[in-house]
Amino acid sequence: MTVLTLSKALNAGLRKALEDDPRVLVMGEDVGKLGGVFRVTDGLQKDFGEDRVVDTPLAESGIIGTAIGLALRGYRPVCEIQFDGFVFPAFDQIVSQLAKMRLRSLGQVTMPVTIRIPCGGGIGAVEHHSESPEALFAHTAGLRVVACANSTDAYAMIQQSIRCDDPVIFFEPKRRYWDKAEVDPAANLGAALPLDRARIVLDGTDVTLLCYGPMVRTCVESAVAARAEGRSVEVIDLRSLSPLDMETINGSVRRTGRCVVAHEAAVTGGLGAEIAARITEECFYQLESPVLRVGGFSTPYPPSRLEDHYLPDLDRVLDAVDRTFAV
Amino acid sequence: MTVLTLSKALNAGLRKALEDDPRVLVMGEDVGKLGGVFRVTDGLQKDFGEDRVVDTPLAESGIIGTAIGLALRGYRPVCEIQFDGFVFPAFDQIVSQLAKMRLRSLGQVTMPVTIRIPCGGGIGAVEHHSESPEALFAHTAGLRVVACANSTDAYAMIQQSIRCDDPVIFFEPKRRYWDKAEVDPAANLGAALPLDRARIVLDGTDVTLLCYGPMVRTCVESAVAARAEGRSVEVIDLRSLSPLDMETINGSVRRTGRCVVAHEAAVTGGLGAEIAARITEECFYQLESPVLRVGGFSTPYPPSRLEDHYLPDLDRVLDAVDRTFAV
Amino acid sequence: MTVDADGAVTAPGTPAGLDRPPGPRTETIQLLTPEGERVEHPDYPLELTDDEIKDLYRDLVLVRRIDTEAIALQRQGELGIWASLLGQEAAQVGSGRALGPRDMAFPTYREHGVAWCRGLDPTRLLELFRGVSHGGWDPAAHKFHLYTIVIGSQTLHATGYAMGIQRDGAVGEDGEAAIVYFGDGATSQGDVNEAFIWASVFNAPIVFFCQNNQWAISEPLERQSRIPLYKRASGFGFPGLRVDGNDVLACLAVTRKAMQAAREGQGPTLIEAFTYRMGAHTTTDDPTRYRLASELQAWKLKDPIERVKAYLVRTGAADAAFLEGVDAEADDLGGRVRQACLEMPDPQPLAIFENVYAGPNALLDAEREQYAAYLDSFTGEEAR
Amino acid sequence: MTVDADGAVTAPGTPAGLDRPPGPRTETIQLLTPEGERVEHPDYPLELTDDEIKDLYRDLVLVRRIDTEAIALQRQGELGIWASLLGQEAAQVGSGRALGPRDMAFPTYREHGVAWCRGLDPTRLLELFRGVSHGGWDPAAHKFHLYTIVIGSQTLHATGYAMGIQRDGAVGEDGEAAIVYFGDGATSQGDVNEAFIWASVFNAPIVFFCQNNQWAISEPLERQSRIPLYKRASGFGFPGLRVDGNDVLACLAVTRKAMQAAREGQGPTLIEAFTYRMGAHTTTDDPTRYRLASELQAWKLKDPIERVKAYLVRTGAADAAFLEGVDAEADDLGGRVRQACLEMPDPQPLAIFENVYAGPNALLDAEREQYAAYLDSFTGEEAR
Ligand SMILES: Cc1ncc(C[n+]2csc(CCOP(=O)(O)OP(=O)(O)O)c2C)c(N)n1
Ligand SMILES: Cc1ncc(C[n+]2csc(CCOP(=O)(O)OP(=O)(O)O)c2C)c(N)n1
Ligand SMILES: [Mg+2]
Ligand SMILES: [Mg+2]
Repeated sequence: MTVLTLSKALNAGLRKALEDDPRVLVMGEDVGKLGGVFRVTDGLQKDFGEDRVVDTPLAESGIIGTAIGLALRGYRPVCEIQFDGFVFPAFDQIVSQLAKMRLRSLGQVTMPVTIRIPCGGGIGAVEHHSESPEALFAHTAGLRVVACANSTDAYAMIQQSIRCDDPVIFFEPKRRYWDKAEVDPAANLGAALPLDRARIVLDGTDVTLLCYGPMVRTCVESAVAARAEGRSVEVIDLRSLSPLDMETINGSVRRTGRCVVAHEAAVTGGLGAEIAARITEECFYQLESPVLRVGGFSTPYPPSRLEDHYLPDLDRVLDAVDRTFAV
Repeated sequence: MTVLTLSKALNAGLRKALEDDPRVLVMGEDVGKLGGVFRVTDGLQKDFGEDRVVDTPLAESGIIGTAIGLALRGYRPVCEIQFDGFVFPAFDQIVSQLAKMRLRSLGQVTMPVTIRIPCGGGIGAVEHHSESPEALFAHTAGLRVVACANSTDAYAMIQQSIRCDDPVIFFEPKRRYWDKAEVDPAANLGAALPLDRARIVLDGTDVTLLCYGPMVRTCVESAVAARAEGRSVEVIDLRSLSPLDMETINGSVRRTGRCVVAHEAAVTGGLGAEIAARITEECFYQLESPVLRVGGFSTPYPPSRLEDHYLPDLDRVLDAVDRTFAV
Repeated sequence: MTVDADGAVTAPGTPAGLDRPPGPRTETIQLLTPEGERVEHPDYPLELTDDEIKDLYRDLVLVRRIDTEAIALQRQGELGIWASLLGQEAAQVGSGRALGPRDMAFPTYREHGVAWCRGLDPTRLLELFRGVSHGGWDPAAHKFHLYTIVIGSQTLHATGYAMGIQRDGAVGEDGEAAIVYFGDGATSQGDVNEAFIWASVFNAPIVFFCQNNQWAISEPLERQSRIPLYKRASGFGFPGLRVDGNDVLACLAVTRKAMQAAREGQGPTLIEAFTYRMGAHTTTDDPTRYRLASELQAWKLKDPIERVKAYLVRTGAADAAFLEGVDAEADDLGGRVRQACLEMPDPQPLAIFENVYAGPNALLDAEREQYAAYLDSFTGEEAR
Repeated sequence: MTVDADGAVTAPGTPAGLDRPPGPRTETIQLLTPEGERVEHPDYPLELTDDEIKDLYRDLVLVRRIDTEAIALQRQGELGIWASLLGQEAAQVGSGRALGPRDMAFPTYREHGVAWCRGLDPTRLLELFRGVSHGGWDPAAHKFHLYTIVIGSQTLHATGYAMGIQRDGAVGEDGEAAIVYFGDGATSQGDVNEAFIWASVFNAPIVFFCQNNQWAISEPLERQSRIPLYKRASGFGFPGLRVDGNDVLACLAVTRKAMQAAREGQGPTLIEAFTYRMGAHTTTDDPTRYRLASELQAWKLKDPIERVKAYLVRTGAADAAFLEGVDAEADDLGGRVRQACLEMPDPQPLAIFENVYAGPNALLDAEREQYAAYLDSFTGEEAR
């Protein structure tokens, strides 16, 4: 057991994957000597060489497109998109090629490509550096979409994603890169929670609070605050955004009868919509009140001096939780 | 009054817009001599010249990127994306540039760009020619998203979109291009239903059926069939997908207490999720049963010999309607 | 011999601009004239036996026959659409026959001739156009990737594959290489230019084979470039050349040399095969709306098959029996393609849910179950 | 005079390949040597009065001072980030001063020097870096577009704008043109190459001004191209040239000529300004991780300001009073920038909902109301 920041945990997970399988490659802008702008790939090129940790031209479509080709040749590329807002030049390669190649080949082609995307706001950055595009990928069949929220999961999930034979969009919570938690490098990956399962991070009985990525910490803090007010909030870290672990989600909501979904992305058309709609379809008669959503406004991500208003914080989450009781 | 196919109605609307305002341009692949693969721009280049009806290089990012530049110079470009599946190379320019330019300039820059996208399946086409990507755009703040379902609306809505000072993603229901309806070229555009309003196309009292684009005809047919079985279905053509006309939607659902949303796109993460979540939030206590969604499966659009299974048809819509009563 | 390009599309000369001397005239590599005369090119010596040339002729005829049959099948409603290669047989057979068994080819949607050279059963091509699958063959089996419809995307896949060849240490004397096919229109896509950049920066073992058939649906070449396309490569720092795309010998020789250079580690080459799309863009297209019949007539005189036939007949390498034999074989093949098409079963409805993911997916599995139950609710057996 | 490029990055020579003669050595246009000697170039005669050169010197110094102040402000937590132009002043001022009032410039995020030449108040630049707005100035007011952060996107906007100039009939003797700025890294983006295609196909009045500062964050030029970047243009059929980007006179002269050509209808030109990013990529970057101090030292000898100063002093065009005067003016400007930054008000929370749409939007309006009520539920006044 060792305590690592989320960024270092990812680094350790990538290192392990590179060691375990010579077919694993890391590629992206500035992933080599610089170690990535968040240092997630720090030191990897030095140890695994320029052929396995590939500094690429500045072209995201190129990164994903060539990763597809490398996968066709039997490699398992792990692509870094430098910031969430820069995944869009690669959107076509992701949704029309990467996601569809298996079906196009009737299962004869496997696309074990992992796309790491540092995502979300809260770091005082300029435009395009604080986006949360997960809903776009969760609406795209053929992709798996996951989000890690802490070092422990980050270490296991990045390795699971790389081992997964499906393309995985791997969201990393930018503003939690420096949060620390325990990581057990000796643990058997097979013993880890499967990649497609959600985790109940805080038990509760009154209301279910669903979240993922950077919002997990916020939601846990909200739940702790709510507890002080006598309200028992169950917090679930979804981890897998596509597919959703409806078993865990529904199980909780059926017990509590109330639910709030929180994410940074705009509420309108966000993942919360899918989650709310699905819960409502599947648990309608157990619901005491409508599933509420709390998240970004229906506006572009604002300049950083306003981001504290845009991002759902402890108070806004609590407000939503309260509203599920305000019948 | 004249009876036109939807394709011809769009052509007439574009012609009118080109006549009314010298700043209107039409641009895209094959829009000139060929008149577009669906003939929507037929004859326009001949009459308005190559400078106003611009055959472009084969590059969608280029089409939208240069349209943005033309808009900065005061033009009102109407871009054609040849098929739904080919909008993705332009995705970055649409979501990171077009949608955000107004905010970036604090309102000093206006982006009156219309992006026409023939969408949806049902025409026996090969891969990438039957996509329904509307949810991706409806999740993007700064864009307006509309879908026309018939000639009458097509004629008015294309002109309204071109006159709109916001960027508009304009979906055209491919498999309905040859459907006919009345168009009144003499009518005052100001008298038309505003671009952001839904329309009740069939009154009903038992259940609300929400749809748009190609599904409107299917849903009307389903409603007619349901009526024969004694069930009164109210059919609403949403027309505006972003923003949603919640006033009209909620008004209907509050009356009927039941609701089904139908679209061709995959249900998972589709626009139906947003609609269902929102209705549930706003009408929870008037709902007799959960809002149900009927649409594509969580798979890529299948080869055409299977598309009749993928696309929600009269029976699948009716099945969903029935299920809202099966309490 | 080096001949001046005399196609319908010519270089518009040096654009007005700063400080640029007028460039040299476009040079097109040719080894067999439209009249069927064998000519030499100093850089592309090609030694072929008569039998080898006869084999190429056979390829050309058979490939055209597949195409003709497919068009007919589409007209009869058996295929949803077909993208004809008419006129481009030499470019495809010439380049396709230049590949070794370990080279990997990445096609567009029109490379039926290359598919043939790779040994893929032509009936497999029909699945996509009939709407039975989105492709469905195993790219590894014949080292022939799936058809790619989104223009230009495959150029990056091929480049990545070539980078994989490098990482496998398979560059060198006995090396492998990739070849990627694309059209003149595709050269305008960002992806294709990014592929040029990646290939040159990494010196990847790849040949970019552009079939300039002078049209991208209704758009003439002038909408994509104001200079000959092969010159694009120079801006990225690797060689580009133009070959007579209707000359199977030249296409073979040029591709062979470029592939060998790639295999040996000399990096990418762009080959522009200057040819002509003699048919419609696809069976749904109507080219009379945008181009003149005279253009087509002019190109008929440069037919890729006729010139080989003329050569074989003039030199006495082939007699009537041989030619008839090939035609008979073509008819057989046409019949086989037709029959396979007619017999092709529709996929089962629940196939929609297959091959989306490698592993189980709870959500999709639930959808499959629901839909199966829904189908059963009708007539049980029949619908499924 | 034409000098060989002697920067850290040189052309790797002709790549191994087919049929390509070795290219000529890279030529860099220079009018003022690093030592401050005025040299002539036959194609770029430049007649400037001493006062005009002094004005350029002043621009360079002031622009650097803005940059220095902004870096300091960032260090003190007043700006979230800053992208320094250190070392690139000559490229920006030289090209910026070549523009006419009706020309339109499209910057990246680093063109503070161009902004200065366009007359935009430098304090407006800080809004973006402080996080107060995403830009916020009116592009039309100074014919200077908003900063664009997504690499390369603006090249298409500029090209479209130039197509608008054509449609306005504003090409010709008294014509207008667009200029677009981008970096060496940007040349790898699909968008930039598509812009090259569109500009050449439509012969648009545009100058592509690439500041090759030899780094894209940590990636050296070799990751983007294996030949000098200016040669890229030849592949698209328009002229490209390399200028000493640290030579303000040469940058002025080549940009003037290219802009004039564009205005007159001669179409696009690519200018590669060969320079060096002397600072970090942005204030959050640590270049010691990826490049040697010696490289920076070598480039310090080519400082864009020092050589003008040397020239002015040697020729006696400027005396100490002048130089001191400029320094004093720079300090004033620095102070003004600092003060404006410190006084810059934070936007109101409800500004989040403004300027998203031109017209009313029922959904957003409802959100605004809800959030206003939510804020009021706390302390009323204070939060809002
Ligand atoms: C990204 C994208 N945009 C548009 C299309 C529609 N489309 C199909 S083929 C074609 C023309 C292609 O021209 P070219 O590259 O010259 O190839 P050719 O068809 O002539 O072989 C177009 C525009 C597409 N398939 N993909
Ligand atoms: C599409 C995109 N990808 C990645 C980034 C992150 N990024 C910002 S600046 C930069 C390097 C740009 O290099 P260059 O074009 O040479 O310009 P310079 O910063 O040197 O002026 C990168 C990778 C971005 N802004 N946009
Ligand atoms: Mg073509
Ligand atoms: Mg740079």
